[in-house]
Amino acid sequence: MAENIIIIGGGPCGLEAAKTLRDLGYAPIILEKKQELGGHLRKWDRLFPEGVQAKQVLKELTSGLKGIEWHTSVDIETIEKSRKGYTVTLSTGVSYNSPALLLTNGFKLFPAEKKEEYGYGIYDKVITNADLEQYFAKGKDNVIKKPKTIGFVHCVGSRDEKVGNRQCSKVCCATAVKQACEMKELFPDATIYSFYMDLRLFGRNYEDMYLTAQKKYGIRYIRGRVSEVSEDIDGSLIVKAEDTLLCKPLRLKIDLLVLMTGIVPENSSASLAQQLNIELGEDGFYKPKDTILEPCMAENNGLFMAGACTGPKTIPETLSEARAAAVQIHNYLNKSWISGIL
Amino acid sequence: MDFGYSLSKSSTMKIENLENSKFKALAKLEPDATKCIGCGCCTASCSAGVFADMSLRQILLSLQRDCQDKYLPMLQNCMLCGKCMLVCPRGINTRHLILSICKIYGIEQ
Amino acid sequence: MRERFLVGFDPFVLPFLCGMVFVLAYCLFYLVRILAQLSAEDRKKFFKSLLLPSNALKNIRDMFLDCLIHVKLWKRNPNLGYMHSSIAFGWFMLIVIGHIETFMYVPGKAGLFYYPIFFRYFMEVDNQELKGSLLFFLMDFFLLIVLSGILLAMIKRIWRRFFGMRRTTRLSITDHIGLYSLWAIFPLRWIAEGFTAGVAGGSFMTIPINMLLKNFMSNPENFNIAWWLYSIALGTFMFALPFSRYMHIPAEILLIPMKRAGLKVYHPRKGFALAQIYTCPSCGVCIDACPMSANKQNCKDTTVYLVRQLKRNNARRMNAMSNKCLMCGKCQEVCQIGLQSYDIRMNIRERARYNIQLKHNYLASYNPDIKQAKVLYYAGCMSSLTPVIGRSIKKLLSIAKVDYTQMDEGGGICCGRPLILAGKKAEAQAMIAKNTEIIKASGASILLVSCAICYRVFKNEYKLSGIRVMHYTEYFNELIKKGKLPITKGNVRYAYHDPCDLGRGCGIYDEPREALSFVGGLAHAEKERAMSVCCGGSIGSLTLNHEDRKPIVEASISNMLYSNPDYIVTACPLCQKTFSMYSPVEVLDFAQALCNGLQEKDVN
Amino acid sequence: MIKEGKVKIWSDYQKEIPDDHWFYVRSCIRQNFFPAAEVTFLKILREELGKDIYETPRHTTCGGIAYHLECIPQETQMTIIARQFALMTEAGYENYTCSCVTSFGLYSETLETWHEMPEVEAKIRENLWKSCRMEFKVPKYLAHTSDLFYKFRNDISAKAKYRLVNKETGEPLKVVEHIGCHYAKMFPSKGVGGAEYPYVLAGMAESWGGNIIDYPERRHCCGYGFRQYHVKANRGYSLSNSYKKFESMEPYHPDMIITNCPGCHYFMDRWQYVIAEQTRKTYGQNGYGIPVFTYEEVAGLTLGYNPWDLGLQTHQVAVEPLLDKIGIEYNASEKYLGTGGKLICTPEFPMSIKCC
Repeated sequence: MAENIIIIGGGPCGLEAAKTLRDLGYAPIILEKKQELGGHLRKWDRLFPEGVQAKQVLKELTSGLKGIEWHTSVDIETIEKSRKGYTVTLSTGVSYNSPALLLTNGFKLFPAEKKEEYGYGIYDKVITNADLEQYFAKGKDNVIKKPKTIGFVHCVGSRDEKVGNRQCSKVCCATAVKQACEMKELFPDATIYSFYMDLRLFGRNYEDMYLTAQKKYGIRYIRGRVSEVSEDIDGSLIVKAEDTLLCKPLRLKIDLLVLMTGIVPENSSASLAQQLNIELGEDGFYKPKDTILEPCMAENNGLFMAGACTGPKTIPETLSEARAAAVQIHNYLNKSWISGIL
Repeated sequence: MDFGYSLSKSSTMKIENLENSKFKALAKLEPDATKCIGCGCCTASCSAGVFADMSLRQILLSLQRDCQDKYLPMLQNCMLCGKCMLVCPRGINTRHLILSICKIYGIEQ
Repeated sequence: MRERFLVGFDPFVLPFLCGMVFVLAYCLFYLVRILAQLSAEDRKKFFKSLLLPSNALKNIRDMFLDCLIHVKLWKRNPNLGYMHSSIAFGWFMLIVIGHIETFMYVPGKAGLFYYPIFFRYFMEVDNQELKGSLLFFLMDFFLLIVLSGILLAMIKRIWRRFFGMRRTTRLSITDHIGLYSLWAIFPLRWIAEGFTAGVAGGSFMTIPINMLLKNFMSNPENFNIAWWLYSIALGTFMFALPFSRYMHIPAEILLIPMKRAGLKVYHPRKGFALAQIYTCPSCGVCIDACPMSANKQNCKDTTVYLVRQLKRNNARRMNAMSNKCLMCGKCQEVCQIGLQSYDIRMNIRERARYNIQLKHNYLASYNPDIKQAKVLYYAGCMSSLTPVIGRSIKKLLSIAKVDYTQMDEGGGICCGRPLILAGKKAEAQAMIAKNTEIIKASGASILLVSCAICYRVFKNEYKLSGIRVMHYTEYFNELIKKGKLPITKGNVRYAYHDPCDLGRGCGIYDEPREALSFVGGLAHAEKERAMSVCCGGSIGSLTLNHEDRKPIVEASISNMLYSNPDYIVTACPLCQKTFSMYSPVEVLDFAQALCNGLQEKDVN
Repeated sequence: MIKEGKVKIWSDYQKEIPDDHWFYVRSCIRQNFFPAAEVTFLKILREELGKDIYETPRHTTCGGIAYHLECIPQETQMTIIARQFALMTEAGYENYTCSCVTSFGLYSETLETWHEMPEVEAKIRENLWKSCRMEFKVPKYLAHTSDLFYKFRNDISAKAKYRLVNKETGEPLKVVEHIGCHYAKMFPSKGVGGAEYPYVLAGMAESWGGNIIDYPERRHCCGYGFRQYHVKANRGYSLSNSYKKFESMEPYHPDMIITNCPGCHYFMDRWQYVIAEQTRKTYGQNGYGIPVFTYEEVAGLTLGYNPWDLGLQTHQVAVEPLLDKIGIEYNASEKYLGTGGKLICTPEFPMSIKCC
């Protein structure tokens, strides 16, 4: 009978790893906290750089799960390490054994309301990137009604020690560029401003996206972080920032402000780390055995991790890591059997 | 009454109902006007910059924010030598951009 | 021969007659207008030149060779040359012989425009004579020549390559009318003369037609529909002529003496320029020649279309087309009529209006401290972005032990050419004055320039009496020939690119080649010297953007790679920088290539 | 505006404020310009709420103005504060409350510094011993006096005779609350409601019947800024900042401004006159200004105290239109009477702004 491998987290990473493990002859078990598989991908409409439908990617990932066991709405009670591997016990009392454990519990979007001065949850017309994706997917929103001026704020909850995240979230710049272009498509008469500190568009074709945003869509990039947002008497927003390239403070009146919330560790990471004795980085993400040579392996034997639980990643990066982790688990088990550990 | 002090003018650029028509006309005349990434190569290599203030980057940005009055006089120093065109990483046609600005905008005396 | 009709008139001549009168009136009006538009000084110059006997002879020779024989086209492509000269010269001869006949037989009718043209309708043969049949033969012979030309013209519409042309001009509506009526004139004439050949006489072309017709009708000579059609075709052509490319036929007669008088273009569509505009035959040679045509969509901005827009006075298009041009001068070089497109475009640019005027107030306070030396080196703005040029030049100068100093170390005043190219001649004068002051104060006897763009302006616009302005290709060639530079010939092959401003602009083709031949072999480019292709980076173009230039640069590079050189060598920092972006082989500056040929011991 | 969002933030920023037994220190500015405010504070706490609050004439300035003007070094300023703490320790109190927001900021800063760098605290103890032969305990609780009124806002409301509503229409008054910068901007967790949406005054205003207006420049400084005002060359800048605030609140037609900081109170009140002189512009209705109050004055008014006992005659901007609006009874002829019922003097009234 095929060996069970427990995967904690049923997002793109967990799903892809499960498929690879199944193809390698294992019987993966996905444990997902949420009611449905797919993770954050469920909340997204289109993916940069080409604007592929997230739905399609999700469909691809969640289909063909034959030979994979998965459980959603799962609450893990304990995880125990034994000589034979790991035992995961759920709150329902059910427990699973596995010679190796793969953590793919992903990330959490920075809660925008923590950046109080931007007034998310207080001012009507402040929304987040995730809200905007929902709008793109559904096509309607209570707040978005023919905005004339739209602002995008990069680095909300990223590169900001005051809210406890010094790190760059890596994917928000590209998302902001993508979303700004999409908004301009929807509202061609709108003027769109993007407030950035540095534009960190690192991937292939991302610079083309940026160029298109400037040239085709006329998105106006303002180098400067938004310092505060307030509501005006007519309900529009007043945004204060400095145009650091002109060395002048500016005050902008806008109809819609989109906060590009960053990527922070998932809540469960800390407790899982404690139970499994994994070291966390200063940023709260798992620390792998070696950031360059062994990014998918924990210090402890038989414990693997992949995807955004070890830091912000794009979807293709996550999927590659998922496959890599699966192969590493396979190699690890083969080696262990040969040496008779298991 | 003279108090010996008075209200000072705000340095804040207020971007509300921005006067955009001129910039739109500029972008139509020279589409490269929207392509600047603010790297400053044009300013750094400027031949006229050796002798006087000249920053195409700042001028272009000020046009986008409609606060060009202070910046436009710099344009008058340009010798149109075209070095900025060669160093621009975005390949902006800076000479035509400068000529187009000179066509569309004016300097208040 | 004697007249068939005593009245000597038939209504069918009216279409022709009206057309003829219209054309003559139109041409006369524009002749007066063009002359009136000239400045008094130019007008005087023109008439003076016209009256000079040596000039008159030259003018007549040029008119014969250019207007009738189309010598330049023969040089370009014999098929194209034959096509043009057969029609032009053949038609001319038909007219001339027609007049001779009229003078010979009915001198009284010689004053009527239509008589020589429709001679074969109005006359009949009374007795055979040798003189007459020779004329009959000549008339039919030239008709045959013309018809062969027309046939070629038709072929040209579908098979351009046969005439060595890749692209030809898209014709306007009036061009089409003129073209089809021109095509129709001679076959109709052939048929019409065939109808009357029985009574009016004819030769090997018309007699067979007449014999053929006699099989169907008894008296074809009384059937004048063919003459009507012939006259209508002529009339249509005449009416279309002033509004079509065929205006070049009369206009060239004016342009030839005007050019000889040495007039200058002072307005894009007045006076001398207007004469040129009318003379443009829309042949489209400039389309293939234009480096911008590497990108198909630029073809519509070439000189031939500029001329069309100038005729229409379409200001928006005129400006756009003139601003787009690279100002490489190639179209002027290949132009059959020598249309001064460079000057016309400069005139358009100079007329552009700007709200912000460039001032350059800082020039007054700039007083560089320049060491006294024999040679004053001016690197130019662009050279600071290609430091290899300056370094190589300084190395060569110090090896040759030249007493030199640099004029613009750490940044100097621009030479002024970029301003001139942008149509800002007055502003450029300030630069020219300042640089002149600096150069004169330096006490140098040679001004050494390493940028072709600067060189052209130093040479043509500066007044530096007593100071030799030398491009570094000239100067180093001289040094080599004097044995001052110890260089050896290597095994590498260089393809030398003629920068537009240096080659076509200043006529320097041989010096750089000669100098390079001392350090290596020369690989020919597909088109070189006066025919060389602009690198595509020219600051002459105001509106071509980076991405628009790419196909132009690539086409120019492929021209340079024609015979697989090891290096492309150029003598202009802008060409070097432009080529380097896309060239698969290394692009060297001229001085760099010379340095490569330096003997080992001197390098150290 | 989503109220729940603010409520959520307010609930995140609540601080522990002890119920009773306070050692009290006054504010330099208020003692001089609005002395009745502090008197009212003590009166309400002691008489209306029955709390134990102790003050000693031996206490001095906290050194804040001199410190922020860079006239004295931090070490000196900390030693002055240490002396105040020593007075508290001597008196046997552990809860320290100060009337001034500048002081509150400085106390917080000092305590935080000592917390992070115990060696500094040791040095200051040594300084204090050498200079005054005194010793101190660090206070257990530090509160600004507005925190106390915030805590007892509902008790005050229960005893109130008037509410902050328009007596004609029954509509709540439109209240601008202005929090001193040093109250929470330096240490958001030390202020009720945090720094972005402070609740300390908003809570009082709501409890007493008013309606807070949230205008764009709500967060902006009143303009005092120590060096901006005290150096005359910068004074125009100080004025400009207040002007910015008034311009921003103007469209909302506020009825009154409540502040919790001596400087803010003073400048928002006085600058209205200067702005009126320079620009002919007034922000209240019918040529009046917008009256500016301290929270004690507002509490006193709602409790039905005589406006002239609250020192409202010392305000630049006339308060009478507001008193009329609420329906508070007052005797206009008593406005400038001294304690003995004798007319002290009637001030000269400006032309640019109506002052009754």
